[in-house]
Amino acid sequence: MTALLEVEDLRVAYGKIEAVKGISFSVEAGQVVTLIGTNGAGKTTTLRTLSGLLKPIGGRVRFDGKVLTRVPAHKIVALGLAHSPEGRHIFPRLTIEENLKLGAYLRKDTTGITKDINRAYDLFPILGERRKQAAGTLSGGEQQMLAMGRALMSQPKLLMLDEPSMGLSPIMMQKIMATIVELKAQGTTILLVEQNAQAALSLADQAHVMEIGTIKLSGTGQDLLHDEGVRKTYLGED
Amino acid sequence: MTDLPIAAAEEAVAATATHGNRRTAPFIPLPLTAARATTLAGAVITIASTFMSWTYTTDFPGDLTVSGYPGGLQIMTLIGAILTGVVALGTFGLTGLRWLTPSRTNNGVLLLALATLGTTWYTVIDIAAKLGGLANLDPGGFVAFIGALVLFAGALALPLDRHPEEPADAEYYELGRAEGISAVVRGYAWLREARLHHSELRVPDARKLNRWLQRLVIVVVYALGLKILTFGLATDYSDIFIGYLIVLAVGVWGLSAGGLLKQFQQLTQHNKKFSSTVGVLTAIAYPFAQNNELWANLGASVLIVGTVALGLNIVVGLTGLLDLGYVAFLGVGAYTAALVSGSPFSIWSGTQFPFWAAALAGMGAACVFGVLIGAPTLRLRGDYLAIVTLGFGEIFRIIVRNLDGVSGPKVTNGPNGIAQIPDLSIFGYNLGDTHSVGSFTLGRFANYYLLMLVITIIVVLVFTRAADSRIGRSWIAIREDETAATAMGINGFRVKLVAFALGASLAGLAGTVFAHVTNSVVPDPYVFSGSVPPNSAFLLAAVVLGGMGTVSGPILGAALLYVIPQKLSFLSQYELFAFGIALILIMRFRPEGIIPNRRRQLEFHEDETPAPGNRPMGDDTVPATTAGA
Amino acid sequence: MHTLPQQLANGLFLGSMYGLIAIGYTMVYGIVQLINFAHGEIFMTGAFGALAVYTNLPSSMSIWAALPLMLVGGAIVSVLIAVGAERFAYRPLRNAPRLAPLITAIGLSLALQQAVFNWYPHATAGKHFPQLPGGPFHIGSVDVQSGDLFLLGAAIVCMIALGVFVRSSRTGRAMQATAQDPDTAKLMGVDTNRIIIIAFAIGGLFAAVAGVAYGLKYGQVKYDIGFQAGLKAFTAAVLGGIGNIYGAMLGGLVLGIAEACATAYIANVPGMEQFGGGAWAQVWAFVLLIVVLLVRPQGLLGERVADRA
Amino acid sequence: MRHRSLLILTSVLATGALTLTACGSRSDDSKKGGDNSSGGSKTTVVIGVDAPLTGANSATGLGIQYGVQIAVDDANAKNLVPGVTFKVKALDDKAQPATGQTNATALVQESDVIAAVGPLNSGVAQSMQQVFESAKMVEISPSNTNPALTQGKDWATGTKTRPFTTYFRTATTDANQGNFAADYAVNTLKKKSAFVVDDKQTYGAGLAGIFQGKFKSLGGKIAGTDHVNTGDTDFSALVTKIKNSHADMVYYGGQYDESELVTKQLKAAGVHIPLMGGDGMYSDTYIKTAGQAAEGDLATSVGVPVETLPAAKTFIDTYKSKGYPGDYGTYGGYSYDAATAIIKAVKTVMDANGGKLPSDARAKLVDAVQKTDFDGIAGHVSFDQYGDTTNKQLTVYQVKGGKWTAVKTGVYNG
Repeated sequence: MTALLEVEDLRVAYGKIEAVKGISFSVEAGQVVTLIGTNGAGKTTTLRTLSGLLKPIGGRVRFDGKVLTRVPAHKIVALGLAHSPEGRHIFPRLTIEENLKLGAYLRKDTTGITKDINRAYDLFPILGERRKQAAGTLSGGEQQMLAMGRALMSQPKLLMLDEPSMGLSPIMMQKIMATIVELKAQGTTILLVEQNAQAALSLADQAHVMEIGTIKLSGTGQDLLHDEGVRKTYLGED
Repeated sequence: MTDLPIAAAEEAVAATATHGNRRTAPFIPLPLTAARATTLAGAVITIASTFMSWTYTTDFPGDLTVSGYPGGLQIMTLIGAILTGVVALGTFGLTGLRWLTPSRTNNGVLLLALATLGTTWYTVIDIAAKLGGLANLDPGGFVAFIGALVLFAGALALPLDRHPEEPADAEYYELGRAEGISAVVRGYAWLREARLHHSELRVPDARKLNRWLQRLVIVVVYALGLKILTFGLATDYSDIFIGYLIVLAVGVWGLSAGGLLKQFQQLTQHNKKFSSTVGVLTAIAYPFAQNNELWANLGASVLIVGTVALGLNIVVGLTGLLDLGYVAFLGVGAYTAALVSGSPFSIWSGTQFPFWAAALAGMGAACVFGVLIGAPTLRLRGDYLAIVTLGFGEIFRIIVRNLDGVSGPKVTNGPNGIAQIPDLSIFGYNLGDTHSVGSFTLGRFANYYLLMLVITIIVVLVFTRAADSRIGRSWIAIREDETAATAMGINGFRVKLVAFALGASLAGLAGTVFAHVTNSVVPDPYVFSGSVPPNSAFLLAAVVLGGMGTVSGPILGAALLYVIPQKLSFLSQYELFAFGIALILIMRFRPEGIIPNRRRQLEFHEDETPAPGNRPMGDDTVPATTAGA
Repeated sequence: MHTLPQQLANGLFLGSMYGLIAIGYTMVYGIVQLINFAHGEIFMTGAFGALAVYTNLPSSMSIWAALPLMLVGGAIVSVLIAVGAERFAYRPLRNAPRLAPLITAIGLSLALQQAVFNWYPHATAGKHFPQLPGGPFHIGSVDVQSGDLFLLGAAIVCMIALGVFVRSSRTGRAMQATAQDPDTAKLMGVDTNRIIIIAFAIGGLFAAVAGVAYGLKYGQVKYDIGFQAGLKAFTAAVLGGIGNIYGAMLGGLVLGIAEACATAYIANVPGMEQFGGGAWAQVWAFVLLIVVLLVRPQGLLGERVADRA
Repeated sequence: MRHRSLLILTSVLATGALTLTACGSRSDDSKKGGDNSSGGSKTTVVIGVDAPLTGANSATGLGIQYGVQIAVDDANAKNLVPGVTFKVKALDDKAQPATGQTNATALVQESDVIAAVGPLNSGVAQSMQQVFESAKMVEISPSNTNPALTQGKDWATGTKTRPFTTYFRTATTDANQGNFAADYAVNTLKKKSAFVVDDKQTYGAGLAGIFQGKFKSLGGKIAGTDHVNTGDTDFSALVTKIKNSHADMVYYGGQYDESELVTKQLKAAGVHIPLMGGDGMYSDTYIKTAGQAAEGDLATSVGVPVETLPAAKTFIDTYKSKGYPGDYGTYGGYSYDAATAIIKAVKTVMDANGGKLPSDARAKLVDAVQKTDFDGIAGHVSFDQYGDTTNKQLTVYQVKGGKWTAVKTGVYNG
């Protein structure tokens, strides 16, 4: 069985500076795969390239049997790859419901959309309570919920989450992580980028450690969680 | 969503993985010797053709009927062909001529051949079009036509350094539906293949030459430049001028591809003081080189417009602020100078300031207006400055028109303006009179040209000093990234205000001379756009065409924009239309201007830099740099 | 001051025209942060497109029957030019420094103006434009021309239609999303290029309506009407808060009324006798702009810049 | 090897240089040859023209150019000056002072050019006068109306001084027209209260100012004044003001581009009072654009009605039959007369010099032009001590039945 997402020797550059220097990894259907690493390791760049916002200078991306390299961003979504960007990037002056509807922009099945909106409200009840409110007025954690709910609206085969816990209070962070566990349980395939390595590794099937543009270390989440080096560098233990 | 070009994409990726796009190869597959022979033969035929008669009648400008020696446009072909031939010989390794292509690339030969082809074919086609049909061509015309073609074809068969945007088998996303027409795709691919590459020239260091030889070269080049300039100005007909432009523009491009310009740059940089002195002397020599008031007038006008453009360059090029009403500051300076000039139409007709005082007054007034306009708006986003300056540019004209004592206080004499501005007199030297200097005579406009030259030099000094200073670096920082600059402790508002006020003062300074040269100031010329400078759109175009942030760029841009329309009289009523189209095309194909500021060039072409990169996605993919910002 | 209602009405009509044109500036700016300087000329070509249709219709046709055709003709010309400019002039420069597209826009503006000047038959002087019959109508102490009514009606209809479109349609939502965060909009599957084209097209459409309304109101069109109108509309867009469509209309109305009142009343203010009248109206409009920017830099209805994050 | 290639280079460069010089001499040869073949022993004398030939004012500017052209053609056809072929060299000033000055310099530089006609705009003239004065070259404007150009800055207070001896004009100043119009308005139309508008241009503001002064001194009341900007199209605020002022006429100083809109919006608002203007308004375009609203409006124009002058009719017929572009109506006649004045002066100068053109022909021409005295197509042509035309014939026209109809012709004295 081939993997849902296959990344081979991917290279991305900002001008002349290469930010991602030839990484390879894959994501199997139903898995949660996580990329961890410090700031500037190239995790976000990788995700932005996968979703078509950046163009790679080399390498190959295969998603669901198709090559993504020449496909514009808005068509990648249609193939079933959703991306919840770093910093959430909800549309601040649209209401919550409008944000969710935009998540389903490419879908035409009105009844299905309504159903999925309600599902998002079930997942995040607070969104349902404020559905007519401008999204910019939500708190950081609520915005993250909205961003995740919005990404799910396209019924993705693969959900990419970029730093979902960034800047959140511990309680909110736990909530978000619990949601990811719940999504995993529902069978959603997830590619997770996190700085909070502890949380990410503990729920990941596969994990990769990135350092200045390359993958340093790969393994199952549990393996890495117990790896000496990882513990030292990313989990803050001496 | 099934129409994604997946297969081709895979290939494209595979192709880049294996090899880059740069290559040195001929377009027309021919053995090297044959290609060289063809090139030289083409040059010889073309040279020979210029000694023949090209047409039967003398109706065509320059009289091309004479056999035996070339005339009119034939000279352009001749110069082009000789240059191509000589440079080709040098490139092929003929000792003694090698210095003509220090970089040893054949690209220079190709471009010079293109210059020859361009001017020759232009002439032949122009003859046929003007006189009605190919029947008007003498055999010489046909020989020239074919000779230039042979020359060009030969050059195409030489190994050329190329850098196609995409690998040979790339698929063109932007062609979309045209993919059905294979000819279109192939033509497009061929054009992309034809992208020459010579941005990273390796040339022998010219600084190893003997120091005196270096200086001699500089003097010769400047003298040659002056000669070429005056030759172009002296062309009688638009047709000849077009031929001249083709040879000059493409020829210079060719020489730069060969590396000569780069070597010359090394020389001037190595001998900075010397070369700027020679430059100034050449500029001083201009009115002496010809005894023609019209050209002196032209020179003075170009210097005025060029100096104002240089002032605008501080605002636009260095600081990145959009000023769409810059001409108003020129107007403020001109009106101030007119008021204190002693003109009988001034409200202070008794007051006659000496020139230095008038110049200071003009600068000061323009500076005050700059601060008045800048202070409320420079705190806001850049676009607000654009609209406010545009508005100010427009209402400046309205206000000076209103201040006539009827619809406003009496200051500017309203629509009649301030006339009969007396000529300047500096240290007893009346600029209005004709003076004899040795065996030369300097007329009124030559005098003003020289005065203006002094002012231009001052402005150039101010510009370079400012650009290299702490504040100059702050300007550039603001231009590049205002948020980051502010974070680094630069007081964005104050720095921008200084740039704005300085730019305004320089325009005011030029305005003081402008008022005296034209003898009068009236409100009408100070418009946003018009066929004649000064107007704000023209000034902006001069800055952008010449090269933002550079010293010589705006002056060169102003000169070209000023002189070319004067010479191309056939454009007449289509001049503004052509100007508009030219602006669009320049922005599309060379947004960094003729003389690119190195930093700027990177910025404009960054999407092309990722070196062995293909352009993998559609147009709507944001290049990494912008997206990441 | 019994002329006040009339002067307010004068300003209202003038302002709704500014507003209609300003929509084009503000929509394009809102989405691509580009000052489409050529928009004034798109307005002008729309008027000429409508005029060309009218000239080619049988002269027996009533103006009421011709009007829809003229609107269509003007709209086709304006929209084609606007969309063509986006596709071939602006799009290649989308990632260039912002001065590049601005210079392109200035070039385009000159080229369009000169093209009409040179090649539209006899466009060098004012071209006669048909006018609507009827009127003036007396509403209270106010005289209203039928052209003014058309203008006002067109402005109201256009604004409501646009408001509904942007608020409630799927494309409208995508448009707002693109304006707020283009990258994320792409992640939602929005083809932002298409949205940008639509923004230019709507701007062109509104400019064409304004062009026809202009012709009907003044009875003549000229090759150079675009510059003045464009400048005013641009001012209106900034005044109302650039990027906000309601702001554009409000800014237009404020500007129009300010000009009318400046022409009529400034001279009555003691000490200002010499600074009133038509000659100074533009200056006062400019002063108003500066004052608004000083007090409320984001414009009347504009959002704080910080919100854009 | 090294030597040989250097030799090649040297010889090539030398050939290049030689050919350059050679061709230089040829073009001179051909020029002379051309002159000889076409003219025999005739001398060519060039009359320069400077006017806006492109851009917004081009219609009027082209009218000047071809007005001069017809005069020159007539002179050549009639062999008015034996031994001389006249030519026209027309330069485009784009209505810009700096360009006008460059053109003046260009004309002065060319030794064939003996005098110049132009420019159209007073603002441009101010920049050209000095250049022509320095070169002692006659410049006759067919259209400049700013009195200060000939009478100095204090003309209004009666202290007239002539600033430039080489500058003349065949157009009359604003002063005459404005006074004549005010006289007609008060004494013939019996108007009591006028609203005066101008466009803040040299011509319009000057005219309106003079009208206003005269109207008041004749006992009329100025109900209000306002100024507009050229290019404005919305005059609704102004119209409301006029309506409210209860004026019984509007005087507009300016061109038809704005006045046709003013009158239209005025009448649409139900204000049925006549609008009066100067010769800048006296154009068929005015009636065409304003339509029914123009009915009853008035315009003054210099000279007598064209129908009464056979020479003028011939001029117009020639202009039309040659298919020249531009608008002959406004200043074509004055341009014709200006060129004719120069041609006649050339004859005078040559006659005084034994039938030959003297070496200082330009300077001599100044005196000859000053003494000009003949009947032109737009009336009598002669110049007073300031260089102004002595032709003070004026006509008031009124739109009747969609046409300009002359209602009064006279001379303004005083």
